[in-house]
Formats: sequence, structure tokens, C-alpha cells
Amino acid sequence: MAIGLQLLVQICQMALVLALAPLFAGYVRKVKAHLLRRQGPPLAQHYRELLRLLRKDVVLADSASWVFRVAPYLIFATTWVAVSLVPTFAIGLIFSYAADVIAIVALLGSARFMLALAGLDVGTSFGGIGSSREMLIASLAEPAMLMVVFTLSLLAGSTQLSSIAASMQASDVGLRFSIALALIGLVMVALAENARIPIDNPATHLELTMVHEAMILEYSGRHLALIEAAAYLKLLLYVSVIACVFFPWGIAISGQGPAAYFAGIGVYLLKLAAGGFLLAVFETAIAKMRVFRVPDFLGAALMLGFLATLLLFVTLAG
Amino acid sequence: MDRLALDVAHLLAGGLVLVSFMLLYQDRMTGLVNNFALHALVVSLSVAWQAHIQHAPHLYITAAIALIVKAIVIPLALHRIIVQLGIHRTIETVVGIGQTMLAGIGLVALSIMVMLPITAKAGTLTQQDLAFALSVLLLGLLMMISRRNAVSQVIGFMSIENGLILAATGAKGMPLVVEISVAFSILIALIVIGVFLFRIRERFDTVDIHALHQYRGEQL
Amino acid sequence: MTDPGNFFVGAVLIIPALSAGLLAALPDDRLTARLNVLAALLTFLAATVLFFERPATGRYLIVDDLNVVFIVLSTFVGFTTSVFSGSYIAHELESGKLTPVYLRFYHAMYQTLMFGMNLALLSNNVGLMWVAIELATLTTVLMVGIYRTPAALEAAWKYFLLGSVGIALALFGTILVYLAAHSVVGEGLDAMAWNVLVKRAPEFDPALLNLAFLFLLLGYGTKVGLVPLHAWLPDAHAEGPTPISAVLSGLLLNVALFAVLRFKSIMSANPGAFAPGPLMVSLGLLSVVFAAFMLYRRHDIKRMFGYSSIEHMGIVTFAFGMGGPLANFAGLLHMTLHSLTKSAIFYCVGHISQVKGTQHMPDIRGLTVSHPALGWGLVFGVAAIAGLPPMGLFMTEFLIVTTTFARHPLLAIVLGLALLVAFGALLLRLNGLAFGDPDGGRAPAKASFAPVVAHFALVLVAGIWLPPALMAWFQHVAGLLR
Amino acid sequence: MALAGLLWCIGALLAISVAAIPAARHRWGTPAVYGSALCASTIGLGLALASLLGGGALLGALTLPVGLPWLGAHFRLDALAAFFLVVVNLGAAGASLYGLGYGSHEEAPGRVLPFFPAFLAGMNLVVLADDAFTFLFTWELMSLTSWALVMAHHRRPGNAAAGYLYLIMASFGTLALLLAFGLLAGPAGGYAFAAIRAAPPAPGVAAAVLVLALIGAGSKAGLVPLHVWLPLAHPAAPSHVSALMSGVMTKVAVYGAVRIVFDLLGVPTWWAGALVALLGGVTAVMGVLHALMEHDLKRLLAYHTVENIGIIFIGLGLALAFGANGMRAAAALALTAALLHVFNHSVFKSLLFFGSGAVLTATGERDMERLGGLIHRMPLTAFVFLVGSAAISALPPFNGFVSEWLTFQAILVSPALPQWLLKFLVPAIGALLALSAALAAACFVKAFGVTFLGRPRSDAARQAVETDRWSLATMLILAALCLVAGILPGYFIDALAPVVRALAGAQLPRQGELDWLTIVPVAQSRSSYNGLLLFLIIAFAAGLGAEAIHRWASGVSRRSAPWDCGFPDASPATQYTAGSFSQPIRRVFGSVVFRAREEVNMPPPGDLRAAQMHVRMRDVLWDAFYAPVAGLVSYVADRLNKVQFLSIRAYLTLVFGALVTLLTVLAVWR
Repeated sequence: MAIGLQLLVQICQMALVLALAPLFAGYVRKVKAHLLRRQGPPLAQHYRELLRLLRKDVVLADSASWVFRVAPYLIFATTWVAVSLVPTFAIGLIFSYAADVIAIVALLGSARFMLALAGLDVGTSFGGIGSSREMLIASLAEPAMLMVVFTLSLLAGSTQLSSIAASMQASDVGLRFSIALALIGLVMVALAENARIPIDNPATHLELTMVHEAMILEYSGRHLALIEAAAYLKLLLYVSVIACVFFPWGIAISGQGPAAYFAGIGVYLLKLAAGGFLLAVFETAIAKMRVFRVPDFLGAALMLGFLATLLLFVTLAG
Repeated sequence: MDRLALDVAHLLAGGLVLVSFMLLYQDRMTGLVNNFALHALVVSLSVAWQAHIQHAPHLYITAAIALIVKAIVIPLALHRIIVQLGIHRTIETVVGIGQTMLAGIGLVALSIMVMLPITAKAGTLTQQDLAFALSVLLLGLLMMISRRNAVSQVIGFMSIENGLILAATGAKGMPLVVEISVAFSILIALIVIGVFLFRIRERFDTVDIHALHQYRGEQL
Repeated sequence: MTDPGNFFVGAVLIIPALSAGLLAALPDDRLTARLNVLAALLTFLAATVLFFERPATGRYLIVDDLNVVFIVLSTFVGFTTSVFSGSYIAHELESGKLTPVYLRFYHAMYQTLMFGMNLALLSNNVGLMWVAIELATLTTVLMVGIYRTPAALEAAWKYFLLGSVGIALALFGTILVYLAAHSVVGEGLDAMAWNVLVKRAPEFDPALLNLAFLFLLLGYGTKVGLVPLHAWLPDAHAEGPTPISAVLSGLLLNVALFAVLRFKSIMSANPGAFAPGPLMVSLGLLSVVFAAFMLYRRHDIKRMFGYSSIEHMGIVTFAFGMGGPLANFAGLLHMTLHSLTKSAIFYCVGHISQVKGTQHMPDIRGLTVSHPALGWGLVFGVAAIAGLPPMGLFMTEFLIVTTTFARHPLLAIVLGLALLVAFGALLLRLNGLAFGDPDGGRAPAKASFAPVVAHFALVLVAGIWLPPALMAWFQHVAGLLR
Repeated sequence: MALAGLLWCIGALLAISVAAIPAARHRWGTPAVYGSALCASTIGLGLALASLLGGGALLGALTLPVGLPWLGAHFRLDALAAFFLVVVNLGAAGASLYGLGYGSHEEAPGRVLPFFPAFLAGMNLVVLADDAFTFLFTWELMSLTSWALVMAHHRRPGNAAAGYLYLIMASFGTLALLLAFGLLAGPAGGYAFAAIRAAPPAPGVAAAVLVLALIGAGSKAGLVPLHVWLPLAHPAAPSHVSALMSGVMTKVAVYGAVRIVFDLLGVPTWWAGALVALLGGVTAVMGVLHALMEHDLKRLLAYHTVENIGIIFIGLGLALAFGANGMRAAAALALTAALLHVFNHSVFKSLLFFGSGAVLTATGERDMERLGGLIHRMPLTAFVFLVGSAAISALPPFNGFVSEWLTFQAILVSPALPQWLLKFLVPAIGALLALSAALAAACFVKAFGVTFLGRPRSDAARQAVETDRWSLATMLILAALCLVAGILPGYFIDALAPVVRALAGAQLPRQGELDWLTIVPVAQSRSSYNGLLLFLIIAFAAGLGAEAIHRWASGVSRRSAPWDCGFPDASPATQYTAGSFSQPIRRVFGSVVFRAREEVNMPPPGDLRAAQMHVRMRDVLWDAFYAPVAGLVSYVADRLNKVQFLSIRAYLTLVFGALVTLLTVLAVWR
């Protein structure tokens, strides 16, 4: 029966992230608007948009194939599963041992693979431009991500997010310069992966510099809703990863009981609020860069990760 | 074996080397052929002397063959050929006479050096004869490579053969089979050379083998 | 002559000698070609018997472990070449490149050549062997020049002059060997007999032996085609009739190398003499490297394979120079298989140049399309000669390179790279010859494929499985050679 | 005994090969040859599987009286051989089955049928060989027969040159292996592997052997910079042979490296591990970058073979490094990763080449710029190609991910290594591995997207038809295998255990008995992966999403012209092409790796001429390694060639010179 209970908690977590994701995206948008001295759309705007899209008919391009129609479901499902493997309010949930952080990154890679194919499916020039650039950014982000993972695994002796969080929570890790470097690296990767400024602008259309939006240009209706939901989930995923790895305080441990879980949820919401605020501030403060500056940006992230590893070797040896 | 016998053998063998040098020095076709006749004569004398001191009468045959064929018949034939071909005036040497002579002296020195380590067990006569024979051989080769004209090359080759005969007769008791084979090979060689000279003349109007070069394989 | 072995030794020599005279006298070209085959076949059969019936060693002739396989190989290739020669020469007559008179001459010379080579292999006398090799050389000179084209005459003249110098050097070496021997053995025939020389070799004057071997190596090395004495070889292969190219590559080079081997065994038996190994290794390696690069700029198909023969003779010389049971074994086997392979390649090449009407390789293309049998035969031959499995030369090259590498790594690397360079050239040409869109004559080849198939089958079988008896023989001889 | 059975199978293959020469002239020849080859290789596969899983009961050795007479041909079936035989015969059976359909399109069956079974036999024999001679003999036999297959379409431009380069490089590799075995065997010629094992070489010799073995096996496997022939030769062969060459023959080369380095050389040194892993990393990245620049579908796949070989060698290098430091468990992990990738790559690379073969027969095109939209005409082929693309891109839940994940896990153990060089190097190699994996995904988005998606770019693509049933069956089986190996990797890892135990002295914990079939290479708290669970919950989540949408959302779909930001429907030529897709990546990496230069020729406004853009790329490795060698050979050949045209007098001078030189040496020497 214990498995049943664990499964229930896991399902709750999946439901929670699904419910929170549009809200978080909306929250970030709201904060940004406030920073720009605008009113901004209401926090629930993203829910409405999703519902509206779901009600609308789908307009498929003549040349679209089944890949185009299947991709949204797979993208959504893969991203959702990936989020469900990340510790949000509690560590050690039942699914969390199905995949470590490398597998989570790879799952997101699967989603991106489908999305990029969907971008090419209709056979228009904008879809292609989006896919092409998306894959460039991803291929540069992954090594950087791996170096961050390497640093973390060196510290925690694990690539399992739950184990890492538990290990970071323990006091013996202490505050190290390497961790700061890894954090910066991970944030940079997260910005790139989520099509945020300065890599991409989530609020733009009809610009030659767009990446994510170009890929989904042909999507409409329920398909678009799924893809948008997946994008929100992915943003939440990265913030959750950063939160659980670098700021693991207050996170519940699986099996501690409902009280701890609720406390964990409370702390998690606070962390999201702080993270979203910082993201908004960052995005407001910085300009979008040219596509061909992106390699420099991600190269810097890679260097930071590598530097973090090397410094860690030094401190561990000392 | 008395001392005189050795001295005479030595003299004749040395004489052969000298004539070889004369061949190198000679830059006229007619003179060259005459010199070659002299070369063959010295060889036949040397062989005859060996026959005498070794009490090996069969060597007289060799001496006779050398005398008749190489000292008389071939020079006469060669005279005819060079007159026919109109090349009896001069011959071109590729390297200057002076250098050729210097090189020749070097070769003689080399052959003596090579022969030095040979133990006395083999006999003094052998040692000397071999040194001279090797010199003649090398000088003949030098002649072949320092002359451009086919006739002089043939002469160079035949002087090599003379050197070989010198060596063969110097080897005491060497079975007759060798002399026969030498004569035999020279005979065939002459036939073939004759055939070739004929052909070459027929087709190229010259025996300067330079003329052959335009037909080198693949030089298109 | 009660000894049956003596009878067959006599047969091996007399059949070619008699038929040479007969063929010179007979005018009918059809008949002479058949007679030629018949004589070669009889010689081969008689030689095969020598395997089993070995005569006592005579004053002039000897059949021992070293030469018996060479005799059989020589007569076998002589026989297959005569079969090939039949179809080849018939085409030459049709196309008017040869007249019946020359054909008579050709056949007589062919048998004389066979006689010369057999005598050289069988002789128990250094002088007699010298005479026999001489005879063989002179007959091939005449045959190389048989087309009387300027290029053929040029090649023959070059062959003749260089060959004669080689002869002279070898004779000088032979005299020196006699000189070294006669003070030990005594004067007369014994001082020139192989069996005596090898037995008494430790007592000879080493300085004389050194000098003798130097001259013999250069003299017979000229016949082997070792660089820098090789100049006659490619042109003689290119300009003569193809059967003669096959015999030259397949047999005459072997016979000359056989002579070197005989003298090498005397040298090795004498403790005071210098080791012949380094000298042979250097000349062999030089030949391989030189020939490998020379292969690249060839346009004439027969000349290219002539250079390939230089390469392989270099390999064999190298192997014998390295010495040791494995390398010697490999050298012997390589000699044998190279004979079979190279002569078969020349059979193919002969037919190819006849159907295409040219020896100029850029004009021959796509043979596997236009003449599948000839084309694939050539592919097989080149693969075999390049030492690719499953053909036998792979085994020998494997043994040579591995045993050398363990002893002298640098030599093995140079040898291996040279083999690779050579392979590069051969394959480059093969690509053009055998593949691509066909070009040139498309007339079906009136070829006799039996000799090609027989040779390639032997080479293939040798690569996979060597009969234990043959194997034991090779190893015994390899031991003898030290 | 299984070994005897396998040898009988090989004998049967050789017999088929001979029989194929006359049979190729008949129409029934093609199915007969492929059918019998299928039977033989299926039996071989069964025997190999049984010996691998049978726990040593079926393993054994055998000597046949062929080959080197005093040695005989030694054959041995051990766990390593059994594993590679599984790979070989699986690929062989797949190719034969595929050949039943694909072979009927062959225009010159006489150039394919006789060599195909012999090629299969050669690969089987290499794996079984247990002495140096037999090994090299069969190794070269494999090269020779595959060369013949590469030359099957010799009249197509470029193929003859590809075959040339291939055979030369193969011979070069064989030469290196020959020298390596020369060192191992010693001057006495102890060629049997047993004798070599009994007398392990001294450290200096071992280092030389290692380098030579790397050159030898690497030139066959396609290690950079010895890979240049591979992308030319593999695509030149008929597609099922390409699949064999890329999927299987390169694995036989890996086998050669493993056999020599792990089995014959004894205890490795740590720098060897560093060298191998670094070569692997560079190979992986160079391979994938080249693949990205390619728009010939088959050549792209061939470059990916180079990439995957790099990944395998990363695993092998790590195993050497761990093994040298006595970290047996870690070595076992790295070796398992490498061997699992060997298997995985053989499966999905065969699948992809079969797919490209189907495209080739349907359209006659290998150039992706002339394809597009094939998913509408060839839905099944497109589906299996998609599966293969996902697998090779290391995307979960397919098999490629599992082995790359294991490799990453091995990399993450590297901080425990004592050598500082390795500590620093291995993370960098990890970054290279991550880069190559990500780039591979980009490349297969391009390959699949441009070939199968979008709109057709040529009439050939427009009129394509779905391929035959045999081919489809083969590809579906392999695609299913990709998925099964991806979601149930534990069983596959367990099957490798005896191999790894024999080579690394340790093995991974048994995976098949763990809860929920999770794989746990080191410890549960460290890392774990459960492909089955992931697959199930993704399927569940997708199903849930679909169900929810169908219940509550609008189900209406309309077809219309593409939106494309309101631009009118342009011609298919305006689609993104392979070249344009990879342009950003070329901009990022190309200027260094390919010295890529773009020249844009833009006419001034008002000029109606078309604008033009040229991209010039150079293969830096070719320029650095191959061009100088070719130039040197050519130079020397030109120089020496003058010797052919000297006068007789000059030749005599050579003789004279030789004589005088030797006499001088003799006079001086004493």
C-alpha cells in the first residue's frame, strides 16, 4: 500500500506543476510589466489563453504530416514527465529514481527534437529558421549543462537530483566558489533553453531573430495550447532545478507525511516567487543579443562550468 | 717455380694493365682498334706463358683463340665497320682524358687494396694476377661508361673479357670448361653484337647509341 | 645409366635440346606450336619424376633438396607458358606482327631457353651453371628483339649490354670461388662442384670468398634485376613477346636468384667470411623502395608489371638476407608463388593487350565490363601480387614483415611502407584498367584460360593450405640456407 | 560445440559465395543467395546468442589444419567473440533479409552476390580467429571482399576513387596490425594468441603495440584522422552493404582493438587510456561536424559512424584508464558502456542505412537537397527512419541514450582517478561527448526533416513509392529492437557481464533482478535510469493529454495553405535546405574546423541578376595528413622516374658505381 501512497504523492506533484506552470509564466510577465511601469495582463491570463486555444479549431497546413499532429502531444508529455522527475516540494518521490539529471536533460532533448521536426514539417522558411537555430542553441547549451552537472556530481557524488538536493542540504558542503560558478552557468543554460532574453524573446512574433516562436508559427488551436503548456512547464522545470539544487532549504523528504509536504509546497512557492522576480528583473535589465553572439554566451557558460570543476578539484585536494 | 717465371708472368699481366690505360687514353677510333689488338696480343702471350709454367698444354688453345680471334679477326672487322660508318676520325669521350686516367689509377689502387687481405696461401702469382685482372676489368668498365660510341663500348667490354681470361688462366688447374665457356660466350657475344650492329646501322644509320634514346620506353 | 633418376635428369635436359633443333627445322607453324607444348609437357613430366627418383650426384649434374622444386616449378611454368604461347603467337601471326620464319626461330629459342634454365638448375658445377645462365640470357636477348621495332631493339640491346657486364662480373666471381676452393679441395672439377664446395666451405680463404660473393651478387644480381642493376628488366618485359615476359619474370629471375642462393650458402658456411645478409638486405630493400615509386609513372602495362617483378625479387632477396628459418621459408615460398602469380598476370596481360590492341594503360578501361574473364583475372592477379589474402603471397609477406619487425623494426617499417606505396600504384592502375566505362577493343578474347586458372588455383590453395610434404621440404631447405 | 557449428555456418557462407558466381546470371540467383545467407547468419546468430547467454558451456577452441602449416588456424569462441558474433550475425541477417527485397533493384548482381556472403564470412572469421596469422588473413579478406562490394557500382563517378582510398587505408591499417603482431609474436614467430598471452610484452613494447593497434583498428573503424575513406567508401556500396560496413565492419575493427589492447596486452597504462579517450572525443565531434555539413544522405550516415566510433572509443579509453588504476568496477562500467554502444550502434545504423537505401530505390537520389516530403509517400519508411534518428541522437527512451548515459556515468567516476591529467582531461572529453550528442540531434533533425518532411524538392521525390515488404520487415524489426534495448537495457547489460568480467576483471551489478527493471550502474543513490518506467509514464501522460483534449477541446481540423507569416505560398525551393539548416552551426564551428569561407555576391539594387553565395570548405585533416603524403609520393615518383629514361651508358655507370662502392667498402671493412 506504501507504493500506492507514494504514487499518489507523485501524481499530486505532477498535477501541481501542471497547475503552477502557466501561473508562473504569467507571474514573470506581470512582474516585467510592472518593472516597465505597465499594468500587464492579469496573472491568470495564460490559463485563459490556453483555454481559448483549446476551444479553437485547428488549421493544418496542406503539407503537414502526422509528425506535425503527433508532436504536440509528445512534446507536452515528455516535458511534463521531465518536470515530474524534478524535486519541487519534496525529494525522493517515487518516479525520481527513473531518471537522473542527465536523463531529464535528454528527455527535454527528445521534446526539442520533435519540436524542431515539427518546425520543418510544413516546409516553410520560418519553420526552418526556428528549427535550425534551436538546434544550434541546444547543441551549445548541452555541454555547458553537462559541466554544471559534473561539478554538482563531484560535490554530491551523484547525478540524482534528489540525492544532490539532499547532499546540498546537509551542512558539510558549505559555501564554495565553485557552486556560485555552477549556479551562474546553470542560469545561463536555463535562459538559453527557455528562449528567454537575451537569447530569444518570448514576447515577440514576426522578427527574423525569433527562434522558438518561429518553429511553432504554423501551430494553432489545441496543438498550440499543448506546446505553450509545455513551454511553461519547461520554464518551471529549470527554476525548480535551480531551486532544489542550490537552495534546497525547506524541501520535504519523501515519506515525511502531509504536514511536511505542505510546508514544502509553501517554501517552494516562495522560491518560485523569488526566482520569477529575479528573472523578470534580469530580463528587463538586459537587451537581446544577435543570434551569432549566442555561442559566446553559451561558451562562457561552458567555461564557467569547467572552471567550477577545476576549482573544485583544487579545493577537494586541499 | 722459379723466379724468372713469376717475373715474366708479372710483366705480362702488368703490361695488360698498361695497355688498358692506353685504351683509355686513345681518342681515335683506328688507334683504339689497334690498341685493342695489342691488348689481345698481350693476353694471349700471358696465357701462353701460363701454359708454359703450369705445364697445362690446353691453355695454349686459349692463347691461340685469343690471338686469332681477338687480336686479328675482330680488329679487322672493327676497322671495316668504322670505315663503313665513317666514324674513324675521332671519338667523343664523355669525361676528359685526364680525369679518366686519374680515375683509372684510382681503380688500380682500389683493386690492389681489395686483393691485399688475400692470404699468401693462395699463392703470390694468384694474388698479383688477380689484382691485375681486377684492374683490367674495372678499367674496361670505365671505358664502357666514359665512351659514347657503341664500337668503343664493345671494345671496352672485350677488354673486360681479356681481364677475365687473365684471371682464369692465373687460377691454377682450372678445368678447361671455363676457357671453353669464355670462348663460347665471346663467340655468341660477337654474333649478337654483329647482328645488332647490323640492325642498328640498318635502322638508325649510326651506332651511336645516343640515337637509340628517342625510342626509350614511355618517353612520349 | 642404369639409375632411373639419371634417365629422367637426362630427359629434362635432352628433350628441350632436341626439340629446339627439331622446331628450328620444321616449317609448319601449327605443328610447331603443338610440338612446343608437347616437349614442354614431357619435360615437366620428367621433372616431376625427379621428386621421387633422385639420381646419385654426378660430376656435372646434381639433384638435391634445393633445386628439385625449382626444376619442377620451372618446367611447370614452362609448360603452361607454352600453352599460353600457342594462342598468343597464333594471334601475332594473324595480325602479321610475326612471320613464320621468325616463329620457327621463336620456338627453337623457347626450347633453348628451357634447356639453359634446366641446365643451370641441375648443374653441379659453378662453371657449367654460369654457361647455362649465359645461354638462357642470350636466347632471351634474341627473343626480346624479335619484333624488330626500334623500341624492341633498344630494349634488347640494353639487355644485352647490361647482361654481358653482369656475365663478366659473375665469371670473375666464379673464378675467385674456384681459386678459394682449389687450395683446399685440390685442382680440377671437384673445386667447382656444389656438393664439395658446400661441404668444404669452412676451410676456404674468407677474403677470397668475400670478394667472390661481391662479384657474384652483382653479376647474378643483374639477372635478378636488383636495383641499381635492373635497368634492362622493365624494357625487356615491355618490348618482348608476352610469353617471354612471363618466362623472364617467372623463371629466369628465379634461376639467377637461385645461383645467388647457392653461393650464399657457401658464404654462410664459412665463419671467417662476412655475413652476406646485410648486403642482400640493402639491395633487396633498395629494389623494393625504388620499384614501388617507379610503378606510379608507368603507362605501359607490361613495363609496370616488370617493375613489380623487381619489387618482388627485392622482397625475396630481402628475406634471404634476413635469414633465419622463418624468413628463408618465406623467401622460398615467395619466389615460388611470385613465379606462378606473375606469369599468370602476364598471360592475362598478353591477351588484354591483344584484344585492346595496345599496351598503353590509359587506353584500356573497364575490362571487367568488356572482358569479364580477363578483367577479373587481372583483378585477382593484382590482388594476389599485392599480397592480399586468401592468396599465398599474403602468408609470405606476413612472415617476412613480422619476423623482420621483431629484429629490425626500422627495416620492417620501410619495407612495409614501400609495399604499401607499391600497392597504391598497382591499385591505381587497376582501377583504371578493370573498372569504369569500357574503352578500346571489344572483340572477344580468343584466349586459353587454362594456364591462368591453373596458376591462380595453385596460388589460392597455397594461401589457404600448404601440403605437409611441400611444407616439410621448404622448411628443410630453409634450414639449409641458414 | 557451438564453435564447430559457427565454422560450418561460415563454410556455408563461403560455399554460397562460390555458388553465387554462376547463380548471379539467373533471376532466381538474388533471392537464393540472400535467402541462404539469411539462413546461415540466423543460425550463426542463434549459436552466438546461445554461447553468450549459456554461461560458458558452449565456449571452446578449435584448430584447423589450414593457414600457416606449422601453426594451423586457431579459432576460439570466448565471451567477447560470442558478443561480437551476435553483433555481426544480427547485422548480417538483417542485411540478408533486406537484400531479399533490395537486391532485386541491383543492376549488376554479378558484382554483388559473390562477394556478399564472403564478406559476411570474413567478418565472422575475424572475430573467431585466435592466432595472428588467421586474424590478419581474415581481416584482409574482409577488407578485400568489402572493397569488391564498394566497387560494385564502379561506373558511378567517385566510386572508384572511394574504393581506391578505402583499400589503401585498409592495407595501411593491416600493415600497422602486422607490425603490432610482429612485436607481440617476437622473432621466433609465436603467433598463437595463447602464446602471446603467456608472454606479455615489456612496457615499452606494449606502448608501441598499443599505438600500432590503434592505428590498425582505428583506420578500419574510422578514428580521426584515419577516417577519411569511410564517408566515401561506405556510401558507395549498395545500401545493405553500407549498413554492414558501417554497422558491423567498424565493430569488427573495434573488436580488433579490444582483443589486442584488453586481451593480449595485459595490464594497460593510464596514458593509454587518456590517449584513446581523447582520440574518441575528437573523433566524435569531428565526425558529427562533418556530418552536419553533408547533404548526401548516405555520406551523412557514414560520418555519423565516425562519431559513434568516437563514442565507443571514449568508453574504451575510460575503461583502460580505470583498469590501469585498479578501479575494476569503474572499468567494467566504461567497458559495458562501450560494448553496449557497439551493439546499439550496429542496430540503429543498419536501420538508418536500410532507410536510406529505401529512399535511394524510391527516388534514385542520395542528395537531400533534392528530396523532401517523403513521409507522405513512404510513411512506414519515414516512421522507422524517425525511430532510428531518435535512437542515434541519444534520445530516451531509445537504446542510443542508454549507452551514452552509461558513458556519462563512467565519465562522472573519473574524479576518483589519481592522475591529474586524467582528472582534467576526462571532464573535457565529457563536454565533447555532450557536444557531439547534441550536434547529432541537430544533424538528424536535418536529415529526417529535410528528407522526409516539408515539401518535395524534385519530381523524383514527388513520385516516390513505398519500398518493398522485405525491406520494411527488416527495418521494423530493427526499430523494435531499438525500442526494446532502450526500455529494457538491464537484460542487455547482463548479457554483457561475462565479456566485461573477462576483460575488466569485474562486472556491473546484475540489473535484471532489480526492482522495476531500473538500471543502476554504481549505486542507487548515485544514479539510476529506468527506460521502461519513463516510456510508460510518457505514454500515459501523452494518452492522458490526448484523452483530455478529445473530451474537452475542439476536435475540428481544417486544411489550408501554410501561414508562414502571411507570405504567399512560395515554391518548395524556399524551404529550408540541408545547407541552410546547418548554416548557423557552420558559422560557429566551420571557420576553424573547415576553414569555411562564404562569398556573397549581391548585385546592386536595380540589377536583376540573382544573388549568389558560395561556401568554400576545406578538410583540414586531409590537408594536414593526406595531401602531404600524396604530394611526397608524387614528388619522389616524379624524381625517380627520370631513371627510366637514362642512356645505357648511365645504367652502366650505375653498375660500375655499385661495384666500386662495394669494393671500396670491402677494402675499408676488415
